[in-house]
Amino acid sequence: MQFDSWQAFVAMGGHGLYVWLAYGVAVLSLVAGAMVQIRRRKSVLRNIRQHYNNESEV
Amino acid sequence: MPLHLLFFCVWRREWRLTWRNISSSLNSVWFFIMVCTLFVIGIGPDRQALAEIAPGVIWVIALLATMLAVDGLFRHDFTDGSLAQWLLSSQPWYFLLLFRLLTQAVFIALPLALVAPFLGLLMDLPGMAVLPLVASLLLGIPVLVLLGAIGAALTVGFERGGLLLAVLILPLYIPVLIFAIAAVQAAALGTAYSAHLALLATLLLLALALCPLAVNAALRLNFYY
Amino acid sequence: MWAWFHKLGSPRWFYRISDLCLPWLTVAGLLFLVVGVVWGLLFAPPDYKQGNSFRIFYLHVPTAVIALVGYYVMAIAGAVSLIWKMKLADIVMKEAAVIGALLTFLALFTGAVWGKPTWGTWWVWDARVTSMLILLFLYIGVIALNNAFTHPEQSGKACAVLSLVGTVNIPIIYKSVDWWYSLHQPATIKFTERSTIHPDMFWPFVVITVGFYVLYAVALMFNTQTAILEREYRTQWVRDKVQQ
Amino acid sequence: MLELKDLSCQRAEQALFSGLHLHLHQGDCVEVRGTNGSGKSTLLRIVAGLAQDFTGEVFWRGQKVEHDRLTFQKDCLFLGHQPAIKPSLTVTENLQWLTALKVPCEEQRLQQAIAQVGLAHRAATACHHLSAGQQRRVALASLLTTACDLWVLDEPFTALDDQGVTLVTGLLQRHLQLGGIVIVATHQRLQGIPHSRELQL
Repeated sequence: MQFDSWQAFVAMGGHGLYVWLAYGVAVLSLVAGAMVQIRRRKSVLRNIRQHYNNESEV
Repeated sequence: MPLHLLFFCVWRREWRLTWRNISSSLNSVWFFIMVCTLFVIGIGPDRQALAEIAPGVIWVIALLATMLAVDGLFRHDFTDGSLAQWLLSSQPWYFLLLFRLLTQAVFIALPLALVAPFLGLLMDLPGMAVLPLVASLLLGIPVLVLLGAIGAALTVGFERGGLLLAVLILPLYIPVLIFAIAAVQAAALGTAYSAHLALLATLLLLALALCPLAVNAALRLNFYY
Repeated sequence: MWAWFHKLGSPRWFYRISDLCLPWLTVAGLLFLVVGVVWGLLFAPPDYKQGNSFRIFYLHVPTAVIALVGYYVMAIAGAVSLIWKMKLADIVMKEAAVIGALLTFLALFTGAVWGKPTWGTWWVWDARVTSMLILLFLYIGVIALNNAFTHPEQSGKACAVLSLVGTVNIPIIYKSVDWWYSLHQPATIKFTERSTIHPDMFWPFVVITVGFYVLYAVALMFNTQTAILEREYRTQWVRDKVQQ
Repeated sequence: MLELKDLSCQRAEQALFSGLHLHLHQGDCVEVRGTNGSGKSTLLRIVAGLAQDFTGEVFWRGQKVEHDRLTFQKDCLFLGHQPAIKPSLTVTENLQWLTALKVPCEEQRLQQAIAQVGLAHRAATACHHLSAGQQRRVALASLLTTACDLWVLDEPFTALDDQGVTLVTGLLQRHLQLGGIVIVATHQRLQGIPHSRELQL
């Protein structure tokens, strides 16, 4: 372990802001990207089912 | 039909079309001059500052003027149906397109290259850099026209395709811009600039060889239906 | 061989295959990523000059590498869809463009954040970062062109042509930007070319890169599946799958 | 001469036509009939080689068109909705260009064709001075100056007056007698063409 204490780990030898900013934005954008795609999958499925229902009623 | 005859035939047609509505092809020259003066007004009349940025400013505005000129290259042909006849011709499509793009490149590059020395004067460009500036414009702008033709062919179906053309094509313009401005800046400092012009010439040859293929593929797209 | 190749192209076959391996790949990818990040953040030694801010290297370089590889994946998919008129390749290309653009943005952002402690400015016009910015513009160009068309087949072919033209231009752009950078900047340190890298720093980088590659494949497959459902909703196999 | 094998084309999720077979010999004329949006123009574009979004094959003189597109395009002339005329060019220049795209012919033949379509007095005027009907006649003049066996005409009668219609019918008759083939998409029945087949889409 490079850091002896939890505070040292967060402070990252003074560069904590930049390291956590980079990693934070990276994790956030990956998670956001995944969420967007999952929501897109759900809306596509909903539209398709709706289309099938309309077709079956006609 | 032998190629030289085909070239002469295409040249004569493009020459007539350009000459008969010369005012629309001169718009790119007015644009070039006006935006240069805008830059001078924006940056201020300090001669020393202007001289330093003159090559960059002149070339970037020439690039934008070329892009605006290239935007409507195929649109009129598409709307009045003559683009279909181009694609259905029995002449080899590669040379037909190549000669067309070559003549358009000459008709767009010449006016801008002729005006550039006066703009160099306007922006206090060192005297020895004027000739390399004109040479770099004569070598660089045809490359921009050839690359822009690909974008124009892709966006021929859209009325306001100009903005989309910029988004598609500007990244591809960057190498030409880099080599051309480097040539003019080297000349302004009095150092050798022939290497930069040689690189520009290679880009021109590469574009001449490959662009017609891409333009043909892109044009045939618009007749997908 | 030919039949196999066209079988590969059928969306239904692709959907079944990707359904099988998606869960495994996601788990493997996340595992690699977490192990790599923990290793890089906690156990790898700090850089003697840059200190701990060097740890952003483990994020910036993998995303940059995969962003560039992603462009070639997109161009190859475009070429396949143009030459063999394969609908699946057309969908893969469009999804690869979106993922690639996200990765390029990520690479640029981490690069900028990394530049602040090391050079004191948020944006440094280094050759590598500048060509990464142009790569982002190329991605944006393909996405803009894709959204401009109404018919999916037509936009597929147009994007294929543009991505192929982009691929021919990427080496030229990279070389000319390097040349431009060395022209204006006397040879200062290269941004990411770490000639000799300490093995302790190298292994977490490899693990993270593998993690990113696997997750790129997972994202591409998942998005392609969604696009297949969207486009093929009239076929019977989609109907059965959706109404299960 | 011309053979369409199992041609099918899909448009906006429903099939315009499918499994279409057509075999044409010298002197045949086909009228493609159908309501708007029934795929008349698309079929003509497929035959001419413009459209790509179709399945099936097109054979010309027993040979697949894709293999040697240039010779097919030397024999086939396509007239679309717009007359492919540049407004700022004169009638002669436009006709010269349209012919040069196929096989160039000498000046005297151009003037003769212009006279035949009734634009002799307008040969040197720019086309933006001409009416739509006259511009259509310039495009029709290219039928005379190009030695194409296959004519693919998409609504050639639009904007034409009565003399124009008789002129076109006359052109078609002579072309068929000389052993040419005509595929035409029109709304009005073709009078005076003896045995023209009809293709309903």
